[in-house]
Amino acid sequence: MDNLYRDFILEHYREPHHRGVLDPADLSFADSNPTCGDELAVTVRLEPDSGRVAEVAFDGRGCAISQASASIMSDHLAGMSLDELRAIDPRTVLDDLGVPIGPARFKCALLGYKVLQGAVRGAMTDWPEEAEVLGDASAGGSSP
Amino acid sequence: MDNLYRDFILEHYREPHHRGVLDPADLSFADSNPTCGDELAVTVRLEPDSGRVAEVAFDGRGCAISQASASIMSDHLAGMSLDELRAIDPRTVLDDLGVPIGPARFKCALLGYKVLQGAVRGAMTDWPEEAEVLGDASAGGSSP
Amino acid sequence: MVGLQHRSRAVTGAALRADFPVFERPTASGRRLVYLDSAASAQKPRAVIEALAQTYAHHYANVHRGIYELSVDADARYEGARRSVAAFIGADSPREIVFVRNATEAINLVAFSFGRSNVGRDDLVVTTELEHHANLVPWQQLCAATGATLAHVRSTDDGKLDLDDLRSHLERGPKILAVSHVSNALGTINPIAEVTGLGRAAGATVVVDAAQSVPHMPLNVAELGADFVAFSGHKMLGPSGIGVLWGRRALLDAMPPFLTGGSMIRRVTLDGAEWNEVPWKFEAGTPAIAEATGLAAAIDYLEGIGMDGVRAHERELFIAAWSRLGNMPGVRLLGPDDPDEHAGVISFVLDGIHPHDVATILDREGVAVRAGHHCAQPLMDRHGVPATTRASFYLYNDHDDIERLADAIVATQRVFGTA
Amino acid sequence: MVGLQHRSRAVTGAALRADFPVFERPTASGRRLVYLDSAASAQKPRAVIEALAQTYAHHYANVHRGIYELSVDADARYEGARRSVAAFIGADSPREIVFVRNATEAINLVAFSFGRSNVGRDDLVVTTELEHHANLVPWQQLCAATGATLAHVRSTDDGKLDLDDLRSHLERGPKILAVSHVSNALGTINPIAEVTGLGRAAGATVVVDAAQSVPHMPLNVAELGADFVAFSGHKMLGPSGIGVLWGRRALLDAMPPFLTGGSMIRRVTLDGAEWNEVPWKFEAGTPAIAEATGLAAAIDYLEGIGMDGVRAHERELFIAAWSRLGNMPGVRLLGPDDPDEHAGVISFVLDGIHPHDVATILDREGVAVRAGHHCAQPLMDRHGVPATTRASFYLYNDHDDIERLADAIVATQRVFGTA
Ligand SMILES: Cc1ncc(COP(=O)(O)O)c(C=O)c1O
Ligand SMILES: Cc1ncc(COP(=O)(O)O)c(C=O)c1O
Repeated sequence: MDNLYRDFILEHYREPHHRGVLDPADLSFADSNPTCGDELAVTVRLEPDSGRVAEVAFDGRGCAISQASASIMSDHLAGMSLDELRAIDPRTVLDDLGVPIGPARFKCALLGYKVLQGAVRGAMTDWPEEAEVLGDASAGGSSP
Repeated sequence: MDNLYRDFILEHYREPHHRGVLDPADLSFADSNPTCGDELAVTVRLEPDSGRVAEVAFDGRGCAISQASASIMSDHLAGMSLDELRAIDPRTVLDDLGVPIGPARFKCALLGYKVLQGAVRGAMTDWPEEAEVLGDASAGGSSP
Repeated sequence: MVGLQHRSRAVTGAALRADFPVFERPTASGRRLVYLDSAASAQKPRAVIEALAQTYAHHYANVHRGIYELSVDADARYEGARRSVAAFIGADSPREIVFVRNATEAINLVAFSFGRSNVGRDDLVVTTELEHHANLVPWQQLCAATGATLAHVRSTDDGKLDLDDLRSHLERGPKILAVSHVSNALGTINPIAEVTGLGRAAGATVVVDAAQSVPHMPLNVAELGADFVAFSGHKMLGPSGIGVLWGRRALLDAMPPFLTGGSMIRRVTLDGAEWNEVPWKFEAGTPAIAEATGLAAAIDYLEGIGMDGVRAHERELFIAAWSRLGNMPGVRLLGPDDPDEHAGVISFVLDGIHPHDVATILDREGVAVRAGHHCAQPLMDRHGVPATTRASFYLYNDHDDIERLADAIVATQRVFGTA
Repeated sequence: MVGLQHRSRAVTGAALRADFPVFERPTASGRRLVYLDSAASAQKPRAVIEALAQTYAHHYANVHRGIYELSVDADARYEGARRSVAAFIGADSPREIVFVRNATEAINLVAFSFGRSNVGRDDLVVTTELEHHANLVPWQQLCAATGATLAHVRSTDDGKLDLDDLRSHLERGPKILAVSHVSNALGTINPIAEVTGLGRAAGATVVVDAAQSVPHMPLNVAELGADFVAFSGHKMLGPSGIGVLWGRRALLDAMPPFLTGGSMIRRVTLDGAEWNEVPWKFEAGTPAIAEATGLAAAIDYLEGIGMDGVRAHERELFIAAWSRLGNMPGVRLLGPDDPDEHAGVISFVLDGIHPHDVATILDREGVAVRAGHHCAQPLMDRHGVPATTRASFYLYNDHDDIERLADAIVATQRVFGTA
């Protein structure tokens, strides 16, 4: 039907990249989508010398959008510094996802991003502001 | 103008009957109209033998309606037993007042009645139910 | 059309949709809206919208304190709404009706006012695994604040309250039993009179969350046997912003106030205050005046149909949907299958497809359902799912809607290649 | 007509009355309604009534949890209303706007959530003699619950805050200073920026009751210097059932929740819960969805006129009414006489006539005013009156209304034989 459930989204959903749990890991964090309770965890291993990302893995359950988004993002992370991770723009994550995301699926599409930010900062972060990321017109609340 | 502020109402207002404080008294009570803060106190002296009302006095400040109502009621109380006081029907008080009382002035018109009931029972009583006393059609809340 | 053939009452389903302007709204699918999310909030009939507009246009003033005609008029309508609610649920007196924002506030009011003054550290509070967060988190907070113990009655695999487990909890003599009449997440109808009977016999004060029952079936507080009952106007065709706490008069009289401020006082000095009579003691500040009159209009509308009729219609839709969906491959249904124990709320899971994705694709087909944990995460945990998709019915739904839902489920399965 | 000659802006007074359907309502007097009770609650323009009806008719669903278009639409409108409010009062972010029922609930929220977690038995809470019960009783309750001490800043004979007394209270280092911007009972405009500056300099958390200022004058929280600001939608042309708490983000973030239930949680298990982000942490259950959109429409309407214009209009009416009534025999006016320190609210007493009787006779003349203690009993006590009669203005009033008021006062005095 569909501009949201394109083939590549469904492929990432069925066979997500960088899936699993790294043990040992240098950074790890887990968070959930308050709307549906979906939980996602991330583990990150860093290069000992440069402190850049050596390997990343996502683990958890979720919808096609959240799984595909984490999977696609995971392909871009290797080699990034912590500062670079921190500076990732959620708009880029949505762009990379490559399908139109509205307020209804905003949190699904950014769950992977949020968990990664939690890992980098070592603490729970707020959801990005919908109004900023999506533009005012389409923005609704970002609450469950 | 006026079917509410008839001459006899204004006369009772200016020169209320049974005004003052009995000291000593057998019964006494004070209460207020929550809407305007008007306060009214009653003192009652009983016949030692029969236990019937010997004398009653009202004291306090208030609007023409509350003052006239207490004044008019006070003329009927001498000789009544406590059971008879307790059984006074608030509808009778409004009838005796002789002017049309709606929900807006309901509490004004029954402040004297309520204070008297408090004295007889020795405790704060609830306001009579507007819906019952005035009839459902005109009844609003009886809250301040 | 399936819907038209099977409908048992001419007054429900398609015929009623004309009363609800939302069904004029075009959907992205180009087809008429199939609204299956009434358990979250109901759509509004024109009569309710009109009543609200009328109140604001010609009968509006603050209540409780005015002497001029407009305020007497507003007050009479506001207090008249209280009498409507009292009559609708069979309360002894309008004094037992406290207007609040919603069922959530009603339960919080009981937890704060009754709870904090009656529950101590050695006490037990009992809820169930079936509760909406609104009937769970306030009790967690009460227990955290007082040191009391919170316990939960188990539910069975088909989503029913485990009455044996309830009995064994009651043997411990809880102070409060907080239980829902109908589960919003699974649709389970609890045997509420039996539950309240057991609870009160055990000496508990029984709080019933009736958010999902008052809108959908006859409920009479005189027969229910509860001490407190909470529900929301917005789920019963009424406005948002208005809800109801019913409580036994003697309990309400004895309780301290909760929110404080104007209207709820008898007398205030700089250092202290005396409280007004119930129910006004619990209504601090300017209430949802016009919304109360809108709720009264919703009650009029529901009474025009009859709550027996509403319940019968939803029971019929449940039976039809349960068998239609139950026969579809890849569809797992939750909750009891006896139509006497299941309201017009069907929670389901599609194999291999997340409920959020289901809801998105259903929406593209013009079918509005809810996906998520339905504010019942512990219940989701209990059933081993993060979330479900939920279709819930009201008087404007019909058999045609069930077909549209079934077709949209097939469409979803096609997108995901599971059909 | 006096009204037409004196009006300084074509957009206020009589010209605007056409926007408010209530003025079509006949009065028992046979004359057009003179509504002088906006301080209790404001009348509603057609634009607000229409916005509400539109929301209910075509954009209504529960918010925050839906995936289908109707719920996304409802959510966008509800959260859009939050942005409107934020912009209207100059908040840094919509996250600082919590929707509540009314100013009373807003203040209670602060007293319960911030108060009970920050105030202890050795602490001091300071309010003033000018407060509405809504900004007094919650602090009495907080102090009763925590053992803290409550103190009251004195007011002067002409109804102003005694700033020297404020300073001496602040020297004692209160935890909280709760003060109103404008007194609803006397109309006094407090020098609020100065007061908040003194309060914060003394280390107090400053709570401003802006129920009577936000509707009537420009207010910018960024400049105000307060920590919390409370106001009600119904006093600013908006619906009943919706009010606002503004708070500094860092304070809101650090506070525990108040009401608990759905929507305000991040994750719930049977035994505990984690909270959602602000502002949703403070909005348990289904909020006043449509009423928020009605409030946004009221803000649009007010912005169309301009809050400077509203204030200028009311200032002009105040000056005219103050001198007109002040020159009448047997009329005693309360509050400051400087128009920069007095909002469009005039409290007065007629010699020998009780305010209730005044209001009744005024009503027969088609003039709607309030009589009573105006939920400010301590202030009445302070001024040695049980009650006053109060006339309050808004944008739909004009000089003609003042004449009607003056004439009706004379009529009252005639009935009582005092004129
Ligand atoms: C100064 C002031 N504060 C608080 C309130 C309480 O407002 P609400 O009844 O809308 O909660 C009022 C309303 O009369 C007021 O005038
Ligand atoms: C069973 C149940 N209880 C309580 C609530 C809370 O209702 P509200 O959000 O109107 O407070 C709901 C609403 O979803 C419910 O279904």
